[in-house]
This record gives sequence, structure tokens and C-alpha cells, in this order.
Amino acid sequence: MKKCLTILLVVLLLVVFTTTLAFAQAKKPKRVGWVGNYMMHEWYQSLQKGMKARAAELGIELEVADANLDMAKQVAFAEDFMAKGVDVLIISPVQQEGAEGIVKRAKAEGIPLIIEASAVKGMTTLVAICDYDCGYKGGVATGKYVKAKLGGKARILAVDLPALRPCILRVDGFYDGIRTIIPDAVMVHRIDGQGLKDKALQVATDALTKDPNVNVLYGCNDDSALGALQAYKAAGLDTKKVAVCGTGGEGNAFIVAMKEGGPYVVEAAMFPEAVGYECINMAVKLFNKEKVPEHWVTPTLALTPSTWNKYYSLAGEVRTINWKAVNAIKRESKCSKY
Amino acid sequence: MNDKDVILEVRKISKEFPGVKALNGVDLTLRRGEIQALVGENGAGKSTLIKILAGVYRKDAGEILFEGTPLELHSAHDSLQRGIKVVFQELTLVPQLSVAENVFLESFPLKRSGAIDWRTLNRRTQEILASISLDLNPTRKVSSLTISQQQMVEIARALSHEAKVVIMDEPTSALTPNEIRSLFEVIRRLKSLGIGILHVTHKLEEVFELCDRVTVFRDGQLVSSRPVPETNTNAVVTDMVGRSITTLFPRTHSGRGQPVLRVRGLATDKKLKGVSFEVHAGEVVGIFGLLGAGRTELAKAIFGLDPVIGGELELRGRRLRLGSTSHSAHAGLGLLTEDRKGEGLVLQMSVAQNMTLPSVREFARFGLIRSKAENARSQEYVQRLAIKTPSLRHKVEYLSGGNQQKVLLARWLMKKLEVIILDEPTRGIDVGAKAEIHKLIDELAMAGLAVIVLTSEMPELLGVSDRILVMSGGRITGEFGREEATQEKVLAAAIA
Amino acid sequence: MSSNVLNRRSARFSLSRFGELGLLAVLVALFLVFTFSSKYFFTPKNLSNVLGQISITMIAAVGLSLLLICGEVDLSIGSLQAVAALPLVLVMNATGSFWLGVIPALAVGALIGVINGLLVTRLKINSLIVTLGMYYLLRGFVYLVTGKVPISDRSGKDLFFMVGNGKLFRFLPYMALLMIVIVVVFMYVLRHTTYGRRLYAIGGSPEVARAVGINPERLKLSAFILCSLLSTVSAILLASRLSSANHMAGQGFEFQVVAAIVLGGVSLAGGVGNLLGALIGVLIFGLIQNGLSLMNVGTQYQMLITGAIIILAVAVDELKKRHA
Amino acid sequence: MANTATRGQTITRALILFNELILVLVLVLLSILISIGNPKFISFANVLNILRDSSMAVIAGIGMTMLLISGEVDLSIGSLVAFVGVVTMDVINKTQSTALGVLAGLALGSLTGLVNGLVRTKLKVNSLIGTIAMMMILRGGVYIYRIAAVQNYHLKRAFFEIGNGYVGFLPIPILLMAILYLVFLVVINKSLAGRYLYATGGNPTAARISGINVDRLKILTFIVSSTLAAMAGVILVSRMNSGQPNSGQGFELEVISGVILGGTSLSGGEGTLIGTLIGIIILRIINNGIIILGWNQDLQIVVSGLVLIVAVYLDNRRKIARAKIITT
Repeated sequence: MKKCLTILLVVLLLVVFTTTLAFAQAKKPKRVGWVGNYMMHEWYQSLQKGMKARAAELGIELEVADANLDMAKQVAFAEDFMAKGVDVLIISPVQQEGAEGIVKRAKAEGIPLIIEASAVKGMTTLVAICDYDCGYKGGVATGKYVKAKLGGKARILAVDLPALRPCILRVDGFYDGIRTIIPDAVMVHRIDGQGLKDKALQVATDALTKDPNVNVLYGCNDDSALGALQAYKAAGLDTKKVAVCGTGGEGNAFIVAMKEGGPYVVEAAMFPEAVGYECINMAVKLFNKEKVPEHWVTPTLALTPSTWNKYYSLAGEVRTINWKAVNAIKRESKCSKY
Repeated sequence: MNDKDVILEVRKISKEFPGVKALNGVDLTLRRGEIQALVGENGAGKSTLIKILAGVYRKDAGEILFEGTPLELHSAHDSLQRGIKVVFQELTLVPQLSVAENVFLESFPLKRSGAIDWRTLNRRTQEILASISLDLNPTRKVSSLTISQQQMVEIARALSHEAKVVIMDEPTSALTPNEIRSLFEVIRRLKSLGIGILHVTHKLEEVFELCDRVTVFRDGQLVSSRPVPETNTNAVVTDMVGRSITTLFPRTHSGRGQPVLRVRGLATDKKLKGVSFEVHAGEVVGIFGLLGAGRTELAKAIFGLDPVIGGELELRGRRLRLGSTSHSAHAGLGLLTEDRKGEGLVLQMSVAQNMTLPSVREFARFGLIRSKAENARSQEYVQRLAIKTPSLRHKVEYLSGGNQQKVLLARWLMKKLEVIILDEPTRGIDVGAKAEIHKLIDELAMAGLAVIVLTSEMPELLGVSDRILVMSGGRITGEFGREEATQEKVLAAAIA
Repeated sequence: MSSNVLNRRSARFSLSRFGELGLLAVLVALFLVFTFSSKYFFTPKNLSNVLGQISITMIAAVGLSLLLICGEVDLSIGSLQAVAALPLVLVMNATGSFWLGVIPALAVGALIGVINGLLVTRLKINSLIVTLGMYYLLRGFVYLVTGKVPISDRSGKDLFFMVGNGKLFRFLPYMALLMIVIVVVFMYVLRHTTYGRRLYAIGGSPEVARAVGINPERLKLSAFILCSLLSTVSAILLASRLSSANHMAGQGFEFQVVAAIVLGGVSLAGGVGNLLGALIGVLIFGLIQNGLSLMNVGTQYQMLITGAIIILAVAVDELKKRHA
Repeated sequence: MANTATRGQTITRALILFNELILVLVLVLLSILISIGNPKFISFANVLNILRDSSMAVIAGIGMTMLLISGEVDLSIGSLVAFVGVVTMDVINKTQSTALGVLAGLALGSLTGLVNGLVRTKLKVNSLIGTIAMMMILRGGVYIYRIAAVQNYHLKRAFFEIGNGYVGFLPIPILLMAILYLVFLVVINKSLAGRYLYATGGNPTAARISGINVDRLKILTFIVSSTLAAMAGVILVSRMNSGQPNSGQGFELEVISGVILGGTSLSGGEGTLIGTLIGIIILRIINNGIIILGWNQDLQIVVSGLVLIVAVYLDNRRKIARAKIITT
């Protein structure tokens, strides 16, 4: 018995090793290394799609490492890439202040560095959306819907992720945005869902028992919003009297929800594919010593059940982005809040 | 009573635990170069007094005079400092450390740097070991030593810092006759050095072989303290139990029946080198062997507790699967291990639950236990074995050693057994309980069970057995009928 | 006879040397696999990186090993990493001096150690429960006081940056240097000092230790303090690498360390194990992480492989023990 | 001494002898304090909500309690919950059958338990390390199986009901919890298996000598425990309405903390289901109460940590007092 198991494990190891050999051997002149924050999250999966797509177009070899939410690991992997001697390094900070070490390190090693997602002190350039403005757009769109369909009163339950500044900015943006349409909108609950659907579900359930009188559910990412919606349903409240707005458009979740024709009416989309796409463009620029802006803004837009399919199409469980439409979206030159 | 020979004097010492008055104003006087025996049944207060003298417990009342001056003991360290060394029954060695490290555990010899001076440490240990004629490598891990060797290391430790009083808590309970002999030599050497020795024991023969004076405790009080020449076994026993015990080894069973258990060429990768013998219904077979002869290993191998590499077992003609405890248990084998707490009792469980552990199936319907039936049955055995417990639901942990042993025996009496193996059934149990257990062994044989008793106590061996097998080096080296067996013959075979 | 010789050595160095052999094999195997599967692996630059990367874990592992050897455990070291960095960076930003920052950091570390130690030795609460409680408590404490806003190093002290990122002769990371010093010192302490031997004694059999006049409580308390202090040192290194005090720092760190040193043969039951084993355990994890990432193996596969290797390694070890 | 004791003494004795005394006191105390802060806490709706949210931890806690009693532990249930959720949802999408999906989920649980058990008993790997490894393997495995969350493409009513439905006024998760709880209450306290569990954890050798097949018992316990955890996973996926590979993080600690708080010993041989139920609910009440009171959510883990230490300390004191009374 134990023999079989041991053998099984060994075999398993060998298989994985050999399959991965393929990656390791490949070698091309222009190599870009990306240390992701949380590769197993859909956001970064989609982002990677964009990067890979663009890198393939330009014939760049892209290497990816995953800090998996561990800051120590992130620094380690950044080191590893510098040791490997990549031409350009891209970092998606687990935690912006946590990446300042890497910035200094890259400067010391003289390797061009791109920061994705959130600004880091001392960096050369940032490729990211404007979180505040993204939330703002979502707020405006939601406000319009509430005014038209739900009688113009807005009582909000927002599922936040205070551990990450970008999420705080989105929620702030959403609140400011919705108040441009409904000035007396109230933030009834602003709770920490850790960006995870199961946690969001739990805290939202508690919040709703404290005060179920809300008609707007906002989440700083799609899971947070959908978790809140599940809690709302479970509390036996009327889904016809509520509007849900999610942020990100990380995966298929929001599309499925919108297709259902339920209360999920606004998606403050951040087009992760586009972010990845732009990261590679920026990498090329940096590598060729071109002049680059400190923040290269990528598109965001509030999608609704009627507009989402201009930008995405869902075949089975695979979604594909419509580059033309997305690249056509007008972008902020710089964010209204950092 | 203040002659200068007196080194340790205990006056009117009392110690009370919740509910029990362990010591009730006892006196005791120990002289230089005196070997004094301290005897008494379990719960008489012997160990409490020892622990007080060792600084483990604090006395409630009374005083201790050491070399004439009053002594206040706050910690084990204190009494060590003053030269009182206790060799506890449960060995106080650290198995993970070396012999030398254990001998000097209280204070290692250090270099100027503060680092341990291994050379000196090992040299001095070697010397001490030599002084008690013990040939051991001081750097050996204690975990690799036999119990008797460990006992010697304990004593070596006593010598490592000039002890003036050495207290030994049943030092021979784990030893074989010739080990006991060499231990006694050591003790006599200590005596000649003018050290006062307090020798706590259950074995009266030792008292008369070794000691100068015998002091008897009962129920936390001093009953008598006489020079050995002026007393005799019966007198001491009477003092101990408050009554005179008639026959220590009752034998009412007679005549053996069909062969029940056949063992053929049983061998393990560690000890056993192919053991063969058979046991009949209604027969008590005593198996003797010096420590390391493989007695316990044999018991465990038969029962399937240790992996077996060769040989076969037959129970009433049916082959037994080897190395499966559950199989042998269901087949009707029972095993009482020598390590009561470690391998016998489930301390967190109640008296009843411990008793019925192997037989609880019988009280179950559809996998559910019918506690009425279970309790009724347990109650019956509590009474039959006169087990002293407040209730059936009482945790077995809180019972005295003797009663715990009875619980374990009840466990096997309850179950319908073919063969029962008893490994050191009376180790560390007082005279009274001993007699009762010997009576039970007899009853088991009466009931037609095949009884195997493994023991290192010669009187017990000769007393209970119909047939005696002697083991040495993992083999059977001798077999004697009850009549022909003598101490000399048995030992001769054991050393072979 | 030969066993006798072995015993002599094992007692002299308190090293169950064969204990590590199985793991050593695993370590070597990993080394070879990675060397052949990624040409970046066996390069001085990468190896020196790995050495630096494992330092943070290993320094904490030394402390936790001391605790496990004397029969206790500390699950709060991860949260402590987040706590201890606060005074460091705050004071450093205020005074502009790295060393002035280190002092309060160590003080806080020691304090936590004292609290853990007293709860265990005085109030007699199982250390697993105490430190599981502290694991929650300290993390929550950091969230509250920082409001989940990291405090980044504004002192601009180069020294602070160098501690975690600098290399001696552009090869040996200072972190590794510190780690080696600490490991060597405590190996010596465990083998050749009364203190070290007594840690084994109280871990092996506390009641024995007490009976010979050793005070297990005081020793355990000191072990708790040492463990927290060393975790604080690792926290300082981490802070330097992140050049900030971060509320998310050290999440899951305690389990990394426990897994590594138990893999290294330090028993949870106490009294058994040594730093060489712990080091090998930490190295195994370090190599897996570095090697697999060099091979661009996805995190999900890394997890799977790591898990498999742990079971494999421990199983091999157990098998060997039983046939020894 | 009972006869000589005054009534006051007898009452304190009774209290000290009652195992879950401290826990009940803590539970009541917390409830009162929170209710003073916000009466809504004690409302029927919130009580149901607390119970429903506890149901998953309690169901998994039943298994964990049995494991700890038998002297083992399982840290892999958090990852398992996620994996089960993803598989269940995916299978329902593919087969359009809720039953098949749930079965697949539970089967995955049993299989994991079997492997855990074999690793422990046959490879002799300490279950703490073994299941930490399994935690990684499963978490990695679920992402290999499906990197993206599995959305609900089937909209099956039955599936929705598992986590969100009611029977009368009673939410189905609570009902499931209640049934499983009662069943295992009997198993642990009245059945042979239960008795053997305590014996095995208390003294393995004694158990073996008494004819108990310790290895088989442990493997079985691992299987049962993992299957129960899988059940929790099924409820969670129904409540989330999507299979989230990133769900269930820290679930194992939440459960173990509750079980330990409930007085189950880490060294085996001791523990009660009552304690587990109260322990888990206490932790849940802390999380719920702090939101109900509108306090800073970070206090959740702070208070949990404090309560864990304090409650266990008080219970130790009680145990000592108890031992005194008994030996008297």
C-alpha cells in the first residue's frame, strides 16, 4: 500500500518536472519577466491573457512568477528574474509599500521596471486603471438606474477590501459617483469582505440582519458584489427592489449574472486584458529607452446588460475581448484621486 | 535521641491531600551507615514521605532534622544541595541524553568558556560507574539501556554529588535476582562509606537479607521500627496489613486438560530466536527469564503487538493470524502487559469503561451500547474483586495501583477467554493485593483457562506455576515441572 | 559494537545524524533536478539569492526549534513579524537611525515572548492554544493600530535597505551572513552548553528535570523569549526587503516554519531534533520555491508538488527510522 | 463529603462538575453584552442567521472533534471545501443533475479522507504534517482542475435550496446540521465506534490489546470527517451560487479553534460534541456581534483570540477544581 502511494508520488513529481522542462529551455532575445500578485485570481488570469496575446504578436518571451499574496515571495521572485537577467521586469505589487524594496533593487541593478495596478514610491512608470474614476463611473450608472427604476432613493451596502488602497478608492469613487445623481444617497453598510465571495457573503449576511433596508449593493470586485447579492437573496429580500454593481470584470461571473437578467445591472469594468496588453507595450517603450508617462492609464467603463456584449463575447465558458472596441474607449489622462 | 550518629530525623510530620491524610505525624530516625527498610502497603504514606524529603512536596506540619539542625526544603534542588538523594521508582532519567549527561544532569562540569567539558564529564562518569562495578560507555544514550542499567545510572547520579542520605524507592522492582545481588553490593558499599540508606520495598526477603532496621508504616502512621534481628516476616506482615496473611499462593485448581495454545518457532527481527511450547487448559505456565531474555517480547509477539517474522500459532487446533492484535483478541487471547499505565489503562476513561473495553461488544445492540447491562456487569466485578472505587463512573486514573491492576484483570475475567498472558502481574503492588491477584490466577486456571505468567520474582514463579519455562537470549533454555523446579535449577537455565 | 561507536558520536553532538540522511537525499535530488531543468538555477547569483531568501525563514526556525525541543510551540511568529516591524519603521522614520529603530523592535518582540511564556508557564495553558490566540490577537492589533495602512521607510537610510538586500563581496547576502552566525551560535548552545542540554532534558521529560532541581518554567520562558526575539530579527530583515512595516507581512509564515522544521526532524513532542535538520527542512522548501519559479511552474503546480514532497520526505524518514 | 456540604457548596460542586460550564457562561455573557449594545442581536432572524452561518463550521466540526478525540487532526478541510464546491458546481453544469453533483462532491471528500487516513496509518506520517501537505495539494489541485470560478449555468432549484431554502421557518442548512449533529451525538456517546474512538485516542496500545483495529478505525474517522467537511462545502457552494477555488481559506483554523474552545483535548482521548457546538457558535457570535454593533471589523480576530485564551484558561481552573472534588 505505502509502496504504491510512494511510487505514485514519485511518478507525479517526475511528470510535472518533465512537462515543465519545456518552459525552461525556451530562450529568445527580448525576455520580459512578470511577478504577478495573485495569479490564481481571475483578474490576473485575464490580465495574463492580454500580456501573452501582445507578447506573442511582438515575439517577446514572457516569463511569469506568482507571489501568491506573499510579499516576501514577491521580492524573492523579483530577485530571481533579475538574476535570470530579464530585459524588462513587470511587478503587480501584493501591497504597494511592500514593493519599494524591489524598485530600489531594480534601480541598483539597472533593470527597467514597470509597476502594474498601484503606484509605488520611486517607480519609473505605472500601468493601471484609475480606481477612483472606475468606481465613480459605476456609481453614476447605478445612480441613473436607481433613479429610473427604484424610485430615486439609494441606500447602499458596499463590500470593501480596506487592506488594499485601490479598493478603498473604488468604493469612495462609487459613493461620490452615485451622489451626483442621487445627492441624498446613504452608505448604510461599508464592510470588509476580504475580496472573497464566501467572506463577503458572511459579512453581508450579518450586515443585512442589522439593517436590511438597502437597495444598492456595491462590491470592490465582482466576487464581493456577488457575495453580497447571495446574502441579499438568502435574507429573503426582494431582488426586484435592488440594484447590484460590481467592479473589475475579472471573469465570466458578471456576464453570467447580467445574462440572467437579475438585479446585477452595472459592471464597472476594468478590462484586465487591456491592462496586460498595455504592460507589454510599455515594456517595449522602456526597453527602447523611450520617454514614458509616470502613469499610463488603461480604459475603464461602466457596462450594462445591454452594452457589455460590445466589448466581450462569451462562448461556452470562454470569454473573448473585442480589442477594437476596448482600445477605442476614451481614457483619463490622469486619475482624479490616487 | 540526639546521638551524633543520627544523620536524618523526621519528627511528627503530617501531609494532607484533598480528602486524604497521607501522613499523620510520623517519626523516623536514620543513622550514618545504616540501611533502614521502610515497608508498608500502598497508600501507607511511604512515597509521600520520600517526596517530602526529596523536596517535591511540602510538609504541612512537623520538622526535619538533618545532621541535628532543622531543615526547610523548598525544592528538589534544596535537598540535593544538602546531600539527600532519592532514587525514585519511576526512573528519573532523560532517555534522549547520554549516560554521562544524566549522571551530572544537575550540574555539568564546565570549561572556563562556560561550555560543557565533555572529556571531564565522561571521565568522572566512567570513574563513578567503575566504583559501582558497572561497565557502561558514558556516552551511550540512556534510551538504549536496559531498565536495570538505568537503575544503576540513577545510583551513579546519587554518588555524583556527595550524598549523605540515599533513599531508594523500590529499586529492585524491575530487577532480576543477580542484578539485585549486584545492587545490594552497591548499597553495602554506600553503607561502608557512612551513608545512611532508606530502602523502601515491598519484598520482605530483601529486608532480612540486606537491612539493619525495619520501619513499618500503615495508613500514614508509624506502626513499628525494630532492628531486623529482633523481628520476623510474620511480625512485619502483620504490622503492615494489620492482619496476618495465611497462604500467599493458594492452589485449588488441579489437573490440566486439552492443549489450548501451541507456539511453534516464533521469531521476531529483534529478540525472539524461535520459541516453541504449548499450554493446556486449566494450567498455569510460568515463564521466567532475566531482563532482556525476551519474556515481554514473547508475550507481545504471541498477541500480535510486535511484528513477527517467523513461526506459527495454533489455538485449539486453528491457525492464528500473526501480528494482528484484533484477530488474536477475538480468537480468545488476553494480555495483561507489565506497563500498567502505558499499555493497559485508558486513564481518561471510567472504571467501568476500562473494564469492558475488550468485551463491550457483548453489551451492544445494533452497534449501540446498552449501559444498563454494561454497568450491571461491571458492578458485579467491582464487588467480586473488591475494587475500591467510589463509583463506576470514577476515572480509573484516580485509583490506587493495586485497584488499577484489578480493573485490568477484571477486563479479562469478563471476557470469554481461552488463553490469558499475565506479564509481571504483581509488579509494584503491596502484599495484600498480591495475595488477591495470586488467588485470581488460581481461579482463572480453575475456570479452565490456559494461563501464562511471565515474572521475574522467583517466589511468585515457584508459587503459582504448574510448569516453568525458562528463557534466555530469546530461546527457551529450560522446562521444569512444579515438583522438580528449584531456584538454583531455574537460575542455571536462565544464565545458560 | 559499531552501534556503540555511533552512539558515542550521537551523544557527543546530540545529533541523530542518520536522522537527516533521508532528507539530505531529498535535498540533493531536488538540487540535481533543478540544475538540469533550469540553466539559471546553478548560477552563483541565483544560489546567493536562495541563500538570502531562506535566511528569514531559517532565523525564525532557529527560535521555533528551541521551543519545540523544550516541548512547546509558537504559532504567533507570523503575526509578530507584522507587529515588530511597526516600532522599527516608526522610530526609524522619526529618528532617522536604523539602530534606534531596532531597539524598540526587539523590545516589543521580547515583550510578546514574555507574555506567551508567562501564559504557558504560569497560567499553565497549552502553548498551542495560547499562541493560536496570539496569532489572531496580534494580527488584529496591527490592523487596528495601522488602520491597514502600511508605514513605509521614509528615513531613506541606506543601511536599512542594505540589511535585507545588500551582499558581501557582491555575493554573500548580509541576511545569509547573519543567518549563518545565528545558526552556528545556537548549534553550539544546543550541543555544548548546560542551557542547551537542559532544553532537551525538559523537552524529553519535564518531571525528571524538576526532580533533579531544574526549573522547567524558567527555561521554557527563556525559550519563548528567544523564539520571539529571533522572529523579530527575521521581521526586521523582511521589513528591510519590503522597505516598510506592513500589516499583511508574515501571513502563513508560522506554518511555513513549523512545516519546514518538523520536516527537518524536530519532533512536536519535544526533546528530539537539531538545527542541522531544521536547516535542511528550510532549504528543501527554499529550493522548491526557487527552482520551480525559475522553471515557470504555476503556483497551483508548486503547491501540489510541495505537498507531495513533504509527504514523500516524511514517509521516507519514518520508513528509515523503523528499519534502523 | 456531599452529605456534610451546605446547599451552596453542593451547587458550586454541581457547576464545577458540569463540563461545559465555562463555555455556557461565556456564551450567555457575550449574548447579553451584545444585546445591550443592539437588541437586534437577539432577534429571531439574527439567531437563525447565526445558526445558519455556523452550520458549515459545526458540520465540519463534528468530524474534527472525532479526529481530535482519536488523537489526529486534519488541516486540509479548508482547501477541501473549495475543491468540493468547484467540482459539485462543475458536475451539475455538465450533467444537469444536482444529485450527481452533490454525490461527486461528497465522493471527493471521502476520497481525500481515505488518502489522509492511509498517509497517516500506512506511511506513518504525523497527521499535522500530512494534512498540511494535503492542504497544499488540494488547493493546488482545485486550481489545476479549474483556475476560474465555476459559474452557475444550470439554475437548478434543488441546488439553490440546499443552502438557501427553508423547511417551514427553518433554514435547510440548520436542519442538515441538526440531523447530522444528533446522529453523531449518538455515535460518539452511545455507540461502540464512539467508545473505541476515545480508547484509541486515550491509549492506542491498550486499544489494540483490547482487540480494536486502531488503523482501520482511524482511516474510517478520516473518511467520515472529510465527508462531513465536503457536506459543508456543498452547503457553501449553494450559498455562494458559484464554485470558488479561492473559498474556504482559514476554514480549518476557524473549525479547530471552535473545537478546541469547546474543550476537546489536542492530545486525544477527550472531547465532547456539545463543547464543539458551543465553541463554534461563540466564535461566530463574536464575528456577527461586532458587525451588529457596527464596531471595527478588525476587532473580530482580536476578540476571538482573547476569548480563546481566557476561556481555555478558566476551563483549566475548573478541571483542577473538579479533580479535587472527585479525589475527595
